[in-house]
Amino acid sequence: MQIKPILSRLPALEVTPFGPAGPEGEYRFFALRLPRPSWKNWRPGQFLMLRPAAFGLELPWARPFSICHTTARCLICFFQVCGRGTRRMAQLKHGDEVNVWGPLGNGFAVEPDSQTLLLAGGMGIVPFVGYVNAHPKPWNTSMLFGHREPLKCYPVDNIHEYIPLDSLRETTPGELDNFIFTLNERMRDCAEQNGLVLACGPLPFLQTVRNFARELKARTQILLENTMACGVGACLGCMTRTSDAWPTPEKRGGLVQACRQGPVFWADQVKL
Amino acid sequence: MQIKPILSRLPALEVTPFGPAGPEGEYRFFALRLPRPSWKNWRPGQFLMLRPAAFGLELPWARPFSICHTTARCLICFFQVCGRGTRRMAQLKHGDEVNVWGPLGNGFAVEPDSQTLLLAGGMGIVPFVGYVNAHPKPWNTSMLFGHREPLKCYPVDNIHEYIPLDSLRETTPGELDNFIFTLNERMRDCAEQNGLVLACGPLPFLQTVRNFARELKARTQILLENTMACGVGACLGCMTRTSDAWPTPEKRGGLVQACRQGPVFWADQVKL
Amino acid sequence: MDISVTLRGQTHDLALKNPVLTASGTFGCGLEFAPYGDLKSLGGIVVKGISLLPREGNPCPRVVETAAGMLNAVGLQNDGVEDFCAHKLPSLPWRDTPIIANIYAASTDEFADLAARLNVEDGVAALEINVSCPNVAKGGVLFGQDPVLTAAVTSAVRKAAPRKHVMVKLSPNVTDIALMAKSAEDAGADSVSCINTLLGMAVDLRLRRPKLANVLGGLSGPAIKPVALRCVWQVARAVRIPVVGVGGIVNAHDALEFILAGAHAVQIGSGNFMRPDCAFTVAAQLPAACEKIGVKSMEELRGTLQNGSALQRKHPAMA
Amino acid sequence: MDISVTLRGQTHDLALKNPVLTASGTFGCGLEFAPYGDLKSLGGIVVKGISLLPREGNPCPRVVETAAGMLNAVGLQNDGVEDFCAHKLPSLPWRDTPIIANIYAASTDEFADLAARLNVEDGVAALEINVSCPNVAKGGVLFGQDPVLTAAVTSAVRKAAPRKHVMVKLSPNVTDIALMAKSAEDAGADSVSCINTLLGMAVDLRLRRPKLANVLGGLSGPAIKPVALRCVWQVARAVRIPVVGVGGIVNAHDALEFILAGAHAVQIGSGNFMRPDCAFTVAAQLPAACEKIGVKSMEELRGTLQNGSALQRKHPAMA
Ligand SMILES: Cc1cc2nc3c(=O)[nH]c(=O)nc-3n(C[C@H](O)[C@H](O)[C@H](O)COP(=O)(O)OP(=O)(O)OC[C@H]3O[C@@H](n4cnc5c(N)ncnc54)[C@H](O)[C@@H]3O)c2cc1C
Ligand SMILES: Cc1cc2nc3c(=O)[nH]c(=O)nc-3n(C[C@H](O)[C@H](O)[C@H](O)COP(=O)(O)OP(=O)(O)OC[C@H]3O[C@@H](n4cnc5c(N)ncnc54)[C@H](O)[C@@H]3O)c2cc1C
Ligand SMILES: Cc1cc2nc3c(=O)[nH]c(=O)nc-3n(C[C@H](O)[C@H](O)[C@H](O)COP(=O)(O)O)c2cc1C
Ligand SMILES: Cc1cc2nc3c(=O)[nH]c(=O)nc-3n(C[C@H](O)[C@H](O)[C@H](O)COP(=O)(O)O)c2cc1C
Ligand code: FES
Ligand code: FES
Repeated sequence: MQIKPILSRLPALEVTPFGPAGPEGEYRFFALRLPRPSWKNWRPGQFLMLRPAAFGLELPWARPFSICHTTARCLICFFQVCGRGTRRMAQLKHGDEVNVWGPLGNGFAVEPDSQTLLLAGGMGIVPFVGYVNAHPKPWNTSMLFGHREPLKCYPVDNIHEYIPLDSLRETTPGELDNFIFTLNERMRDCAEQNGLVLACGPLPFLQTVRNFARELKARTQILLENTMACGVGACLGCMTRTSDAWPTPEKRGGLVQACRQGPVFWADQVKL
Repeated sequence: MQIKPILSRLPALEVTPFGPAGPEGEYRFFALRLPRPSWKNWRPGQFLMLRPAAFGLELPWARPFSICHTTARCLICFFQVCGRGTRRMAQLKHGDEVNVWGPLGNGFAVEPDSQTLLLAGGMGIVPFVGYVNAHPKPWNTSMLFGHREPLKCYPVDNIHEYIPLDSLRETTPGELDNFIFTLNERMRDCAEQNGLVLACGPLPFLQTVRNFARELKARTQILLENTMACGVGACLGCMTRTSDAWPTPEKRGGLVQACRQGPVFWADQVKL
Repeated sequence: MDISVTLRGQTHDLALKNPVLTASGTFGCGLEFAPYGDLKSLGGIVVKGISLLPREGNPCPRVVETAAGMLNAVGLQNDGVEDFCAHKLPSLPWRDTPIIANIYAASTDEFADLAARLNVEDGVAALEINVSCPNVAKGGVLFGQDPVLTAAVTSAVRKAAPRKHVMVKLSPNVTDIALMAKSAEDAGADSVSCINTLLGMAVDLRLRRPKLANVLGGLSGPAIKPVALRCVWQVARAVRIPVVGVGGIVNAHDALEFILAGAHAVQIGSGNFMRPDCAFTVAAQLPAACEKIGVKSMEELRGTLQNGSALQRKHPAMA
Repeated sequence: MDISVTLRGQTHDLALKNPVLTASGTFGCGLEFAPYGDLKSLGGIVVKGISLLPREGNPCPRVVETAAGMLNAVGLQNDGVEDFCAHKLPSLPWRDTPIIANIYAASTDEFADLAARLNVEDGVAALEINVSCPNVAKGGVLFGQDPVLTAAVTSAVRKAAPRKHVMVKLSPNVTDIALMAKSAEDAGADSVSCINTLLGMAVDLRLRRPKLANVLGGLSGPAIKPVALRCVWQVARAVRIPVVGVGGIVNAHDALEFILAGAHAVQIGSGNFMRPDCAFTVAAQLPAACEKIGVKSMEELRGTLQNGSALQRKHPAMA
């Protein structure tokens, strides 16, 4: 049941900074609100490619972003400024043209009756906003969120509404150890009930999750944010190596596209 | 008496469209207001190089613009959208960074007691805004202005205040003939009183002026808007060929820089 | 307006309903872009590079964005010619749109085997020889950097694929691209396409590492358009066979610039990443773009670039 | 922080207070930029190309902007070596900042005459040989596209200018730039600079004319940075003499990338057009940029690029 992606040319509605401004008055976290494209539906974990016309010829690539949230009339992305493209996105003004194609990729598993543990590191929280909203039985889900910046930098309100959210801020190495300890405990609990673990965040975080998943035999999916030039399967830039557990034999140990076979993978089926 | 140019990084104050919007709601003529750089003084006909930070790496060149007008606190440029750079300039918002260096080049002659005829074609009116304002005896000057768009597309108010302005709009070939006829008459009157003729506008317009100047022996200066990559004398992209009347013998029939020896030249000293 | 063109080859013509093709390696096997436009509206589809046996390609990272361009070092990843013929070709609209197989191999013999295999496929209209891949047999020199090797590969493919139009894709990383084009022509090529990517590199200052695992990669995108235009102009003056222009084309205006410089057709590469409907849009907007410059067919424009010596900038009389 | 470097040549060293030079043809004779920074703060000034006799250069238009770059076909306009020595050199701060004369000629003999003339000027610290200019004697081939001619010119200049550091500026328009660099080294060059511009072209679709009167021109600017970095990396691995990196450098970060790839110093070219204080700013910001990446001298960074094979992208643990 593939969802057919659509390319839309949308006027930006609003870019809203989140959290406190930095020492030079600059914000780093933003919600971008766009008119909702004519998508029928989408699955949390899916992403879109986003390219403001302001990229001109200088930045030829669109940028991949998890779909954060949609309403009847709006599509919301949430992003952190981390380079040239996101810096320009932060400067979008009402009406500025943005090219968007999606929904792309495969999305997280939804098992309404399984206990579902959501593990987010930093910006990895974004796809879970939509996940929690779409989950038919949100009371079966819970979240552990590790982050470095103040909590109000992240789009947590929408999650808070539905499910319990444990957040741990990491500012010292000790706090990181503490987070990892909690992570392990929560994954253990979940695994014991044959629950589902879903994780999104930076690579080292996902590696830790993958290791615990292996150790604890926790059924775990991870969302990989590989570099992507096209998002549609053409550039072969977003490859991830599979493990021996990959379902189709001919691709075992081979390379698969994060933009098509992912970005969500079963943790045991890929190498990180 | 060389005026030393200064490089400034300025926040845009305002971009104001002039005249009516086109069929698709787009404006083509704009005044750009910037804080006044720490220039001591400048001469009308001088220009500046202007490069918004928004040009990024895609448009490496700054763009040359005549200095239109300055107040104690502001610098005003006036431009027409005609390509990629001016299109981006039209989108400048309050606070956007603009790099500006100037004043550059040499400026028009000022002879307070000579009858001075200002000939402007289209955007060629821009340097005359400052000229009229700075002239110690504006009653000795008058202007003939040929243009294609409605008069309110151009910065004429400031000129109107000081001096008589004859404007002729060209929309049919007949009107162009009429304009050229008037041009000739006005130049003849001026020449007869050994007046000074100053012209700025598109190349064919300047060629006409140059031909009449030769015919009528009118003392005439023209402002050449050659393509410029640097504005400071380094790229050798803005060259103009001199005639045998060029003052220094070794450069007669040779190439001179419009950005340094110009942009204002005596009409008889250059080839067009 | 009729914007069809025919690439009149020495052995086989290739008729295109419009001059807009996709560039190999940037359009997948074509189907990836079906959601964004009608594949049948394209002049042709050059599929991603195919080798005799499956190849994994280079390790990641393989792509990096640069100023107005990108580097890639995908390294010929593909599932091999059998997979292509069995699984990809049948799904493509080859009855309506010419499918051009971009091929590479490590030796002349392997090129011949690959060409012979594709020669029997009705769905393949033409072969585009990628001579920019490392010639393993000759110690790292590229086929496309040596006129003798270029000729050898071309004639091997020409012989092995008698039913197909043979296009040779030239590398810009040479002292004299016209020489390579002539060698391909003399060896029987029906057409040449140019250019492949410029050899480049990017580094990560913080990690003190190349940004590509392969260290070197190929530069493409708008940044290289001036180089590609120059190559097309040089090659079109040097050979009689048709030239297909590639490099930095992202809109109909760019495409027409290449045709003006002497190209019979164009390929859209990195532009497909800017917007996945890029190639479709270029094809769709070409008639209007022609009208705007008062041109009624591709022939009327092709190669009509005037000499520069008489150049004098024209300005509008008054604005 | 001490960011001085010495280009240790085979015959003459060239000591620079910092590794930031200006590129020939983009910085006039230097004085044009005096209003925008202190010329003495630069590592060195490479002045615009000088020939034995005055040359008018090519007709206009000579420059055109392209995506993240520009084309130029100025064509060696200059007032000749005598004018340079009499009127320009004396005004330059040559006691404080090395002045490097970029030279070109149409034959080996003429190169030797020019070098001999400059050899006696105390104000000139080094000669940069531009081997990318058309070799009129040899029918349009460029000196820099032939290793034998490159060597001939280099040794002629080397002999004629025994008092000067001799730098050879390499063209990227060749199949194998390392070969040219080795040839220059073997012929006695003290250093090489790379790269000169890439051969390119732009057309005006409406007027159906080349945008440059000369039709072809040289591509420079950020667009070519990946090609320049690649050339520097290839050349630095091929020769023992110092390499000066040129091509698309517009800030201190870019400059350090070139040093990481193996350059001893860099030149700022088209960047001077983006902002006339570009070269000054790069020089001024270099110490802070070094600090940011934890580097205490140029030697500590130079050529320390790790191999790509072990590449694995590092991500921050949590953001
Ligand atoms: C499927 C997917 C979903 C994503 N969802 C989100 C999201 O919801 N919110 C969000 O803020 N970000 C998300 N990202 C990451 C986002 O795409 C990158 O932050 C963005 O592309 C960086 O663009 P830039 O131009 O600012 O950085 P660039 O200037 O391109 O690069 C700046 C730095 O970031 C690194 N970088 C570039 N691309 C990536 C990448 N894809 N992942 C990690 N590092 C990268 C570069 O190596 C460089 O060091 C997602 C990525 C993927 C693949
Ligand atoms: C000394 C001087 C003073 C000027 N003063 C003004 C002014 O006060 N107001 C104003 O609106 N314009 C002025 N101009 C012209 C202005 O610089 C150009 O309109 C501008 O550079 C075009 O930039 P662009 O990026 O929009 O166009 P581009 O995308 O660079 O080019 C678009 C088209 O315009 C042509 N073009 C590019 N540069 C010039 C040029 N310098 N002159 C004519 N055509 C050009 C190109 O060939 C192309 O056809 C002046 C030019 C000079 C040299
Ligand atoms: C990601 C990528 C993969 C490519 N793979 C191939 C290939 O397999 N075979 C080939 O001949 N060219 C390949 N190319 C080169 C393109 O077909 C084209 O020649 C080049 O990108 C220049 O065109 P552009 O500037 O429009 O991208 C590839 C280019 C890119 C960007
Ligand atoms: C307008 C212009 C004129 C140039 N003239 C010369 C020259 O006379 N001699 C020379 O060796 N290089 C010349 N160059 C090449 C530059 O020195 C430099 O090698 C090239 O521009 C690449 O660097 P960049 O990308 O920083 O501009 C010129 C470049 C430009 C843009
Ligand atoms: S992003 Fe291009 S193939 Fe996945
Ligand atoms: S604009 Fe560069 S020399 Fe005049």
